[in-house]
Amino acid sequence: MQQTREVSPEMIETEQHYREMGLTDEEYQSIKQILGRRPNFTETGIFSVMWSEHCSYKTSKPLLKKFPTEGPQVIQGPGEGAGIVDIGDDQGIAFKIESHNHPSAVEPYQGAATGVGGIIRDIFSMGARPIASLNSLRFGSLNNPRVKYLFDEVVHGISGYGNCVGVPTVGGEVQFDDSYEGNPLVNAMAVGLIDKKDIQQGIAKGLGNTVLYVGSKTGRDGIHGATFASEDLTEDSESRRSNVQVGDPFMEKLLIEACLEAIHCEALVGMQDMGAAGLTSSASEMASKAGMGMEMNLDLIPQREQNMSAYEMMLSESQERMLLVVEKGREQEIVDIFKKYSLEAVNVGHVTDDKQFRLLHKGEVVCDIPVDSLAEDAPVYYKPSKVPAYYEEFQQMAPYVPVVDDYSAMLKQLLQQPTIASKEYVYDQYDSMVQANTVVSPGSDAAVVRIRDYDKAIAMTTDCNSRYLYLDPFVGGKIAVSEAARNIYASGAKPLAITDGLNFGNPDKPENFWQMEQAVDGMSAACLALDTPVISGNVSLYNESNNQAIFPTPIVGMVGLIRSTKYITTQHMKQAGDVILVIGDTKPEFGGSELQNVLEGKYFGQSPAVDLEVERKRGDALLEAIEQGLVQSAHDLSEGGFSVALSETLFNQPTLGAHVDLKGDTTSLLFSETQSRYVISVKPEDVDRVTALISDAKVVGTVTNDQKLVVKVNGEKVIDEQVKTLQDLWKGAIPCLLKSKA
Amino acid sequence: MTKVSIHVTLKEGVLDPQGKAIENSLNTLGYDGVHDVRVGKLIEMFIDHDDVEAQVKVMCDKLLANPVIENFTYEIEEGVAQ
Amino acid sequence: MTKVSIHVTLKEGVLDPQGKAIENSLNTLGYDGVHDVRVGKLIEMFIDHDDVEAQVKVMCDKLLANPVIENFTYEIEEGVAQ
Amino acid sequence: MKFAVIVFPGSNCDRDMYHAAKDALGAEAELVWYQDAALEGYDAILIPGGFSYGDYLRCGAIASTSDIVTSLRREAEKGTPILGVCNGFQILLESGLLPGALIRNENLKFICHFEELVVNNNETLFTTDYEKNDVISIPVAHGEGNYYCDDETLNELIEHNQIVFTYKNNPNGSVRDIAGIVNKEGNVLGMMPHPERAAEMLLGSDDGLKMFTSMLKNWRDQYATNA
Ligand SMILES: Nc1ncnc2c1ncn2[C@@H]1O[C@H](COP(=O)(O)OP(=O)(O)O)[C@@H](O)[C@H]1O
Ligand SMILES: [Mg+2]
Repeated sequence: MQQTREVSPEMIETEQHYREMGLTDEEYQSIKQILGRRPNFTETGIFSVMWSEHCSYKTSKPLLKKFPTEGPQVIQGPGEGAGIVDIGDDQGIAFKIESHNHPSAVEPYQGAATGVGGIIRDIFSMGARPIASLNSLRFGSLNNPRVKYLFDEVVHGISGYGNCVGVPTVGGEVQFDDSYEGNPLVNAMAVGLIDKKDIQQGIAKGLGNTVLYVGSKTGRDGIHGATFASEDLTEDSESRRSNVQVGDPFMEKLLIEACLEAIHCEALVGMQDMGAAGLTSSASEMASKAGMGMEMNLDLIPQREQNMSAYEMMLSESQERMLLVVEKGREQEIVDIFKKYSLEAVNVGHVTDDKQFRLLHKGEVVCDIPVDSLAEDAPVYYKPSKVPAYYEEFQQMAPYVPVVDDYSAMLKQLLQQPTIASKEYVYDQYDSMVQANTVVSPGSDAAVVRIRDYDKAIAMTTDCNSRYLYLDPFVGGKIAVSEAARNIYASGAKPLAITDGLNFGNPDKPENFWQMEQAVDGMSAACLALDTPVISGNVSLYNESNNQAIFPTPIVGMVGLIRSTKYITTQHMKQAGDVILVIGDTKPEFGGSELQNVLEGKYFGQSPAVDLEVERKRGDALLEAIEQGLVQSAHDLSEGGFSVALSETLFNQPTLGAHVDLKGDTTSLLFSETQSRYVISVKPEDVDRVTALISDAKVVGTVTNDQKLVVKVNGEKVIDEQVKTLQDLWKGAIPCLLKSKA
Repeated sequence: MTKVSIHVTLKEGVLDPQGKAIENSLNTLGYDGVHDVRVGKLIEMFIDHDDVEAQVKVMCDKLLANPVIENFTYEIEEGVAQ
Repeated sequence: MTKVSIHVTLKEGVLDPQGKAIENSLNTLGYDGVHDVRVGKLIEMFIDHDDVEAQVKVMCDKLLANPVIENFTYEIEEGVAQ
Repeated sequence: MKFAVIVFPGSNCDRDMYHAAKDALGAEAELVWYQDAALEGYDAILIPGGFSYGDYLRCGAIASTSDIVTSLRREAEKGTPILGVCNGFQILLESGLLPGALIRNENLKFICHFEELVVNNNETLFTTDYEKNDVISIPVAHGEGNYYCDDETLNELIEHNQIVFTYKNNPNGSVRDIAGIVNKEGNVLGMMPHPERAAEMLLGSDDGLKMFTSMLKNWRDQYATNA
């Protein structure tokens, strides 16, 4: 039986074992000062996880402070399991994004599955019913067999977990770039619906109140711990054991139903899921937030394995567990609710008023720490930052001028780029319709879910083009938020707020930290301009492989409100005879573009520019036109530019085609990635009203019924293709890459 | 032609939600002496090869078992003709 | 306490998409002597009971195998103590 | 008319089914937790989709051993209309109320999208509002919807006109493109596609609603006859 070998407090200090747990010399010294003595083994472990970046945000905190987090629509800002925005009728929408990058790199199926499970728990621990989830994925090149395996298993894991818990997976994004080769990104976002009066907090109020443990038993899952922490392992025992966290979506489904029943019981005081650092973080945060302390008896913790130590129990990341605080004397009411679902709610401790986090195990006090030192008072670092040399070089470059000779061939090539190609292979594996509220399933700009019993709906999207952020993290940060907003506007919704998933490299490298700073500044500016405050988020650092950081990837998850289901708009053309308009001028902007990738195999130069005022004005004008019933379809222009966007509006509409007539530089008109543009279609009789509302909308062509895409520039036909031909290439690209032998 | 049976099982310490659900269900049905149920895979195949054992090992390592969470054992039935 | 291993396999004639997929990928990986791959379940458990064999049979009939598509066999390891 | 929607641990289309019966059809409906084993007093029983018991072991297997299935059998014998969708279909097969089995989709993946179905038999309690050979658009969402039975069973199904729905473009490999079957007596129908997800145009199709209206009409007719 493998067990953790514990080292004495003296040895932890003299042999500097705390370093192996991830604590610095200074941090160890300040722990000694806080306690007035040396921490024992369990306490050192507890400090190490609570002071890790994941729990304490010690390096990102100063940056996160810059985000605008307030607005009349914000009911709950950052700080709880999830943020909540107001959607009227005394209802709120709770949402948050979370990364599971490193677990997914090791065991992609379980890593992705437990990522979905974790973020869903954040939602229902607020008292909200999860009504949708999305995922934002980044991988290396699909030509690499390991990447194919990661991609397939991640998608399989999301599908396996999300489908089983009965939360529709309604949208997301998948992008491929070499920088993610050894370090894929798996970010999952969950969205929940809540009646304002039901909002819960993760708070341990009330002296003497009872702490209940609910859900799966605690095993040695996810304790990677320090190398010395395991007994000398024979090779055999090493190969027989594994600490990988495995998800149990069935258990999660039971927890969802039971917890959402429990919130209506007045005996419930507070509830929090056990996420990273499991029992340690949930318990200490709940106590700290309430200004109280907590005492737990670890002998009472339901355990899956034998002889678990206090250290192991407190650091375990076993999934599907919740911690509840309940009024003393009324435990039975809660216990009975869980019993209905065959779940045990176990009394493991109580709330104290001495602000200490105290743990008993086998009759001994194994931990006695001031609780605030674990949560609110964890250290904060201001890291040095430095402008990277590559950035200065890129800024000096002359604008990149691509040369394209066969426009049709280029369009076809672009449609087959895995980042642009249809993601049907992915989302067909997700149950996108369970709960019977999904109005717009994956395949349009934003996903739309109606709110039952009301004539309203919400739109959701995740976006981040990290190539622009690599070229210019400040502008790229602005674009990430703007692009999300564009998708929300195009679906007929008013943008409400965002959640951010900050995925970066090692922040100890000043160049990486500079990228973080710039990206956050850019995002903040856009959030202010677009009136979409940040209400929740997640930080994942140290995403590197071969000592090379990933592209800065701050994923934006945005939610918007569609004020009537009549306004729901999709990207697809609707009817022959409709007039096609483009909103916004096109400039020759190719830095970070898909065209640059195809022609050069890398990204360099300057990212496209974005004017936030224009962005907001156009979005609002488009929404106004939609709400006046004037818009048949709307699609934003992104990777690949106008030609790709126009093609996408025709896909899956088997009878339609489009003829457009443009004037200017062909390569720019077709492939430039100038920001803040949309392609829309309107009925002929509405064109004047639309151009009056949207001042920079210009007529470019008409929807036809010849099933062809025909583009003329300066009077010359540059593209003339069957839509079916384009669609087959676009749909077939990813399945084809997966099948091909590398 | 040799018949090979491969057993793929979860490593110790890995949660087996399926095994747990089956155990609960068996207990509910009244078989209460049943415990520690674990579910694995049984992969059977026929192989034409000179060195079946070497081949089976490689196949398990590369494809049939996931070394991060699974172990495997195999049985080779000598001289089986289908 | 007795350890029991139950093998649940698909009946002959029942299509096994998983077995076929594994066979294809093994063949693609170059193991071309591999054929007739079938995937079944291996259910392991411990039982405290006087008549383990009788109990195992009933459990298989009632729950663990679906007679429409599956067969089962079992092995009982006498006198195993964990 | 009063519908029961049975809820097992892990059911996840129970509310969808409930809303289809209650809101889209306008009938009475109640969610019945699997431990409240009484099924008397309902005019029809709906077994919803989802992942009862996590789909562990085999889809529907563990649910089919619960006590409520005993009541379900009794109702089936009495002639009460019973509709099992997706996981509900799997439970009906595992409990022997319908013949055959469902195995993993041929491509080994979960699939979720609209499929076109052909109404092969419009003479059941559940399908009289359709025309024979109607093509209807209803979503599928399953990983194990590949219907299997031996030749003898298949011949019987054909002989007794028990194949109610077939896929126009078979998405999962099922025998004879089978999407849904009914028992010989005609009161127990199981199908993989989800009619409850196609009960309003806002969600893309209301082709599934006719299953509910058929049940209602046939119940009224029977009620009129008995009265
Ligand atoms: N991982 C995924 N999960 C679910 N849906 C996805 C995923 N990736 C892409 N999609 C869907 O495919 C469609 C196209 O995605 P994308 O090209 O990223 O759109 P856009 O450029 O408008 O943001 C969207 O509807 C999106 O939700
Ligand atoms: Mg878009």
